[in-house]
Amino acid sequence: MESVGSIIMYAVVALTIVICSVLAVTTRKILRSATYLLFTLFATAAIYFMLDYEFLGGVQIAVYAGGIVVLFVFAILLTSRPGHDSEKLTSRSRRTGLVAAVATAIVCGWSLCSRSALMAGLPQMSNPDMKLIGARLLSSDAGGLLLPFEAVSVLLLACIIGAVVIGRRR
Amino acid sequence: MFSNPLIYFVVIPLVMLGLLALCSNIRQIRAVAVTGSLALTALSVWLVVEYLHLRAASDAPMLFLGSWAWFAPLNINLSVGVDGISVAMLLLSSVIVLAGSFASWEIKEPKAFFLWLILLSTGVFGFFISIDLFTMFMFYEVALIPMYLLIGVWGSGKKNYSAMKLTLMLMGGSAFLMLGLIGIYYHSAPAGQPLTWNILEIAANANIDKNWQYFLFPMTFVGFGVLGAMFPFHTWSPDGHASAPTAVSMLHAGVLMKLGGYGCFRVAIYLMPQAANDLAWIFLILTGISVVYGAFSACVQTDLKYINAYSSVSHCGLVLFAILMLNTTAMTGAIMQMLSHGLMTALFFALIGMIYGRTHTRDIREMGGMMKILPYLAVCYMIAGFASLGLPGLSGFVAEMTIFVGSFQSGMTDLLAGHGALRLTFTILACCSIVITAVYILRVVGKLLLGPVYDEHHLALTDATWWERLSTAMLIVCVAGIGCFPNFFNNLINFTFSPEIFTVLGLR
Amino acid sequence: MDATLPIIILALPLFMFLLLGLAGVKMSHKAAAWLGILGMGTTATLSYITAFTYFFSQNPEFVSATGERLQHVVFNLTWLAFTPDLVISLGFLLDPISALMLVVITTISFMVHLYSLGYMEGERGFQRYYAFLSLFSFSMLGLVVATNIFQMYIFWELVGASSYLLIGFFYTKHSAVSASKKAFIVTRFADLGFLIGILVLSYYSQTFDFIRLTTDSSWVLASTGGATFMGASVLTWALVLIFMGGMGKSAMLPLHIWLPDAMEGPTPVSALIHAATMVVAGVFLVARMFPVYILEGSATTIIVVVGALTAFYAAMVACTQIDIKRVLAFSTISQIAFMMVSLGVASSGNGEVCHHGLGYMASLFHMFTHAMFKALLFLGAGALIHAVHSNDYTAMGGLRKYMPITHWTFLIGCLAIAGIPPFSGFFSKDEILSAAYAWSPYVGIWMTVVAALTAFYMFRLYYLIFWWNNPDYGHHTPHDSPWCMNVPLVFLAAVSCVAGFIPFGHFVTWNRMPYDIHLDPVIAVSSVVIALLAIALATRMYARENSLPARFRAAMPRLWDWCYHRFYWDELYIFITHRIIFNGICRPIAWFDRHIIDGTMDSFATLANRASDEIKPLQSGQIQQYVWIYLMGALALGVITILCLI
Amino acid sequence: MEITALYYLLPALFMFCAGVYGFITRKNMIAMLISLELMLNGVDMNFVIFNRFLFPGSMEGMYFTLFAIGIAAAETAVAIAIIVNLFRSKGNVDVTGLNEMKF
Repeated sequence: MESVGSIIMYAVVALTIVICSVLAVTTRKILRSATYLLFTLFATAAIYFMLDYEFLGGVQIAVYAGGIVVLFVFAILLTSRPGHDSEKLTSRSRRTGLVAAVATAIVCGWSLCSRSALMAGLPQMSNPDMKLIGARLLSSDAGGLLLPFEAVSVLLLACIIGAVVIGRRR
Repeated sequence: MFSNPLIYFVVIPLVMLGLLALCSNIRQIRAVAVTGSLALTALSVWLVVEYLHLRAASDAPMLFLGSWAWFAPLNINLSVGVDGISVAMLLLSSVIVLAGSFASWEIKEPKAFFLWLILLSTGVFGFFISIDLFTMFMFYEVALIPMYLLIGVWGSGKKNYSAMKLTLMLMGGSAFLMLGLIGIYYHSAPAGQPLTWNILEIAANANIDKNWQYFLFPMTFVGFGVLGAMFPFHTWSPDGHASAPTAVSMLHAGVLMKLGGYGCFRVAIYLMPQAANDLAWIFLILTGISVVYGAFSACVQTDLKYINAYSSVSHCGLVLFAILMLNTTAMTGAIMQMLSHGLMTALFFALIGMIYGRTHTRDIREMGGMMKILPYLAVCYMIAGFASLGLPGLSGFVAEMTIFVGSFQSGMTDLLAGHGALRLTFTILACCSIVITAVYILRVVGKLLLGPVYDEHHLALTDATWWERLSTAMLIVCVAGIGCFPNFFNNLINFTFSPEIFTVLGLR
Repeated sequence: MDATLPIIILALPLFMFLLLGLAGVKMSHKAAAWLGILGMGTTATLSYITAFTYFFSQNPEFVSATGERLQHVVFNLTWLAFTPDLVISLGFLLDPISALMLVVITTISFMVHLYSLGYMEGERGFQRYYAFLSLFSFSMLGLVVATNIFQMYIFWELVGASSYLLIGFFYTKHSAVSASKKAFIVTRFADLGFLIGILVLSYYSQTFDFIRLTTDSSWVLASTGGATFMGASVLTWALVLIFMGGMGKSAMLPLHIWLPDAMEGPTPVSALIHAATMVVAGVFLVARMFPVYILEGSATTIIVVVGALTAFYAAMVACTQIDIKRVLAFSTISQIAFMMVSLGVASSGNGEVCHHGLGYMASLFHMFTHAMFKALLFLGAGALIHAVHSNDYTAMGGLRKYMPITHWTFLIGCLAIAGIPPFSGFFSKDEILSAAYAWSPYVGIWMTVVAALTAFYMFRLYYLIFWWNNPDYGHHTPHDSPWCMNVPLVFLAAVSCVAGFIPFGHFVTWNRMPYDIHLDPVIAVSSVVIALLAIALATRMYARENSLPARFRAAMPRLWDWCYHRFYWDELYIFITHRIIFNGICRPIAWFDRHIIDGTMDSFATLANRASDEIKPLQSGQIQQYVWIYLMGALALGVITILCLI
Repeated sequence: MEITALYYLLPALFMFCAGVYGFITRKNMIAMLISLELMLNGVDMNFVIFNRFLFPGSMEGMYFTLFAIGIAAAETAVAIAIIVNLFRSKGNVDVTGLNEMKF
């Protein structure tokens, strides 16, 4: 049995996620959409904190909320004028989208709800220690993640170069 | 590996490919092409001699055996080995490659052309030396694909259409073939023993049960039969040949179509004799139709290459027809017919190419009296024509007579044993083709070579150059060689039909 | 016997062919011709020596103690072994008929070689001509000395090809080209029968070898085990099919149509191939297989019927032709038919020979004499054509004054063929008539009528050329030919005068036992009288210009038309080949191939194209559509997975 | 009341579905990209939640998310570069006009 505080906390966070994500995809002002995305990301970070992954939550806020959303904002400012709305959705495209979303929700929701394993409570876990995370990330032993780490670093490099090349004014 | 002489049939073309890639001018390219094909010819002549020598002392079904693992999990090996048939086929191929090199002396973009041509011949040689089904199939594909480019780039007329059609139809055949080969592989050995692709082992195991044979035999026979221009899968041949450049037509009709007949024998019949015996009637009807149908079609064509392509349908039909007689004599005849048809049709295509290169038309209605204008080429054409219609002293006669005698024996045996008169009827029908062949050959000879000169502009044409003479003379000598001394080839081939498969069949 | 001479006899003409064929272009006309003549002369000499040795040396290899002439195989090399039993050998069989043919072929060939020196002078391709003549001689010699039926078939095809080449020698002429084509294809068609006949026969007998087949032949019949096909025994079928080959080469009805057209070739070639040697190959074939033929009475009866009909038909047609070479061609057909009938009547029809096998001897005797006088007539005709530059008798007339040598030799030829003693034709034809009367009086009378017709049309020809009127030749007066053309004429005329006195029965008989010829006085006298009457009629009608021929023609216009148009055989053949085979079979098949078979294959491609066109819009470039489809697919898969897991 | 895994998963699913809806309906490429981020985020959450609830001892899910965040950042950067470039050449960021590379 959880404490009432954590239940309230959960309800707030979950509601934020639900509402903001819906708003993010339905609002016609693109800048608002980015803002709702920011809220959703923060709420996600909150979930991570609630699940005792503080480091991950931190990364989420720093990279996603801090980095990516800023990128979005810049991009939006570069590609649209203030007050410029997105076009109105046609009912047909709205219907397609809704069908897709609802179908996904039904299939996934049904398959989630039919698993009894997901009805278990939160097991005990000590917070992952920063040192442990770092060591694991840079270890080449069994279970070490040096290779993906390096691969990602190369990928990031490639992305940087790619972004520069693509974005460069010709 | 390199101590086995057979491997050089693949190594030499590969070395040629490497050297060609380094060549920078036409002289070097010619030098490489001619030296390489001469080496191959020399090698195959040596092989014939050595094979006969070794065979006298051995009773193995194949000689020069060798096997090198290639992909162990599926037991794929580069297995090589030859018997009399393969030796004969190698000789044929090398002669035609040599003649083809001379015939394409002045081709445009020679480097690329020869690269593809030599790649194609690599496939051909590899096919004939392989006794591993997978390797065989691989080389088969290697031989087919360059055809698309060779026709599509260097061809004439509606070359794109033809190249596409040819490649697609042959690929369609390959699809059947591959299915059949994989089927054979999975039934190649009794339960508990490792599966194998090796033809000799499969034949020795004789493990493919009857019902599977009924399924796999048509697959492989049709697969190879498409390349052997079996009715109704022959229509790639007229269009393909009509558009192909000279050397490619030569190689294709001369050698590549032989892959079909060879494969039908080596794979379909050799490995699945029971189905071959029981289902032969279906294919006898089809190939019997090919023989007559091709000949009749050739009678009304006006394009030289079409005439020759339909004549190839008829002659190659005879090859498959004879193989299906399941009689030693007829099968020997089939192999002789492959040799004979290979040489003479290569000669035909070479000559047609040379004539076309001068007159820029292949329509016999627009030519006439070539005997007066181009006496050398005309005489060669006449010799090729006579070979085709089966004049004694040239190769066609020998092959056809062997086939007819064998088929007739087979047909009568069938009839007297109460198995119906199908074989006999179709044998007689096939015999009729000698008359129809005479009709269309003489029609061409009469219109193209004889008679008054049709077009005054043609009077200025010059006769064959030295390389053209060399190329055609070489083929004529071979055609006459087979025609005059058939027993040499008869022995070379006939011995190979070891009684094994006939004991399996238990007949004829 | 030593094999050297026989090998040279065969090899020399072949060598000459290769030499003149390959190197001829580099030679002068004269050199090439003399090389050819020299080669043929040598071959002829060697053949004479061989034949002489065979007939007169009394060597035990050639003659048995009882006087039977033996069949001697000089050499026999395996050429192609189909099975251990069925082997094609190339060999040299020396026996009476092959020795006879050696002499005939080389003599005529040598004469023609010599004659052509004058006749073909200055023609384009002179060397080629001699090369082809050598090729023909080689093939013909190979044919007659064949030791097995397949060797015969091989050379049979080769003579066909050389005949094709020689008929089409003037290849720039359309008519020559189509005549050569026709000759080849018609004989090829006949050879198809020959081939199938060989296949049937060899299936049962398991041998191709002539000696085995013809020695005590009854085993051949036994080997078939009494099998029948469509009411006739298989042996009959085999023999009739083999005879079909003979019908083609020997121009028997209905396969005769090529021979008149073959006259498009140079005249010496007609003399050699289409009168003396190749066209009697059919007769030779039946003679060679004679012991087998007498096993089946129905086969020999067919031979008699075909021969008799052909003889009469050709004689009728010969009476109306304008082209002198065509007259001679039909006369040849008719005379060969005589030989065929003669062979047929030598068999009694129940496995025995009739009248001691007289017909066999008579047939070959006639073949010999006919070869000489028909070659003479053709060469004479050649001299005339050479002088007048036309083939038609309408352009000739009164030539006896201008061309005395030609005239006299031609007359001898005519007398010989008409059967007037003491010329050779009398003797041989008389034997044939005797044999025919002995077999059946009806056939005898029929053949006597044909003999009378022969005398009539030959003298009609003779008179129309040498008498009749005397047209204006202008400044181009015809004159006799150069010596090289006259020598053969005189030689052959001399032979025609004396050949009848050869005791032929001592050399060639069906069982190779010597046999004395005696003339049947009744038949001899009656046939001579009839021949003389026919000649008298011809003299009345044609000796000088008058209106009698035209009146005859007007009296029987229908008959004359049919004869003149050769009973419309050619039209029938053209109808069959062009209308039925070419337009009725070949064109539909070609259409079927292009539109149905190829159309089906193309339609697969079209179908694939169509399908891809239909599917293409799925690839719209709208990423949202892709996602939607992808998502639905993924969900469907997910649902299926979940359902399966449950 | 106990907050089980399902309670965490359902908001994540909702976020994902919202992303799907947005991605399919919006024409503005940046809006689509935002929807994409939502979907990605929903999936990330799943990793973490499953990790936390089912395998509390190990950290694979967390690391996966960690990498996914890094890669998402890179991907967004490239995507935005492309979008900006497209905007320069076409003057708008409407996805429906971009079908030159079909077939």
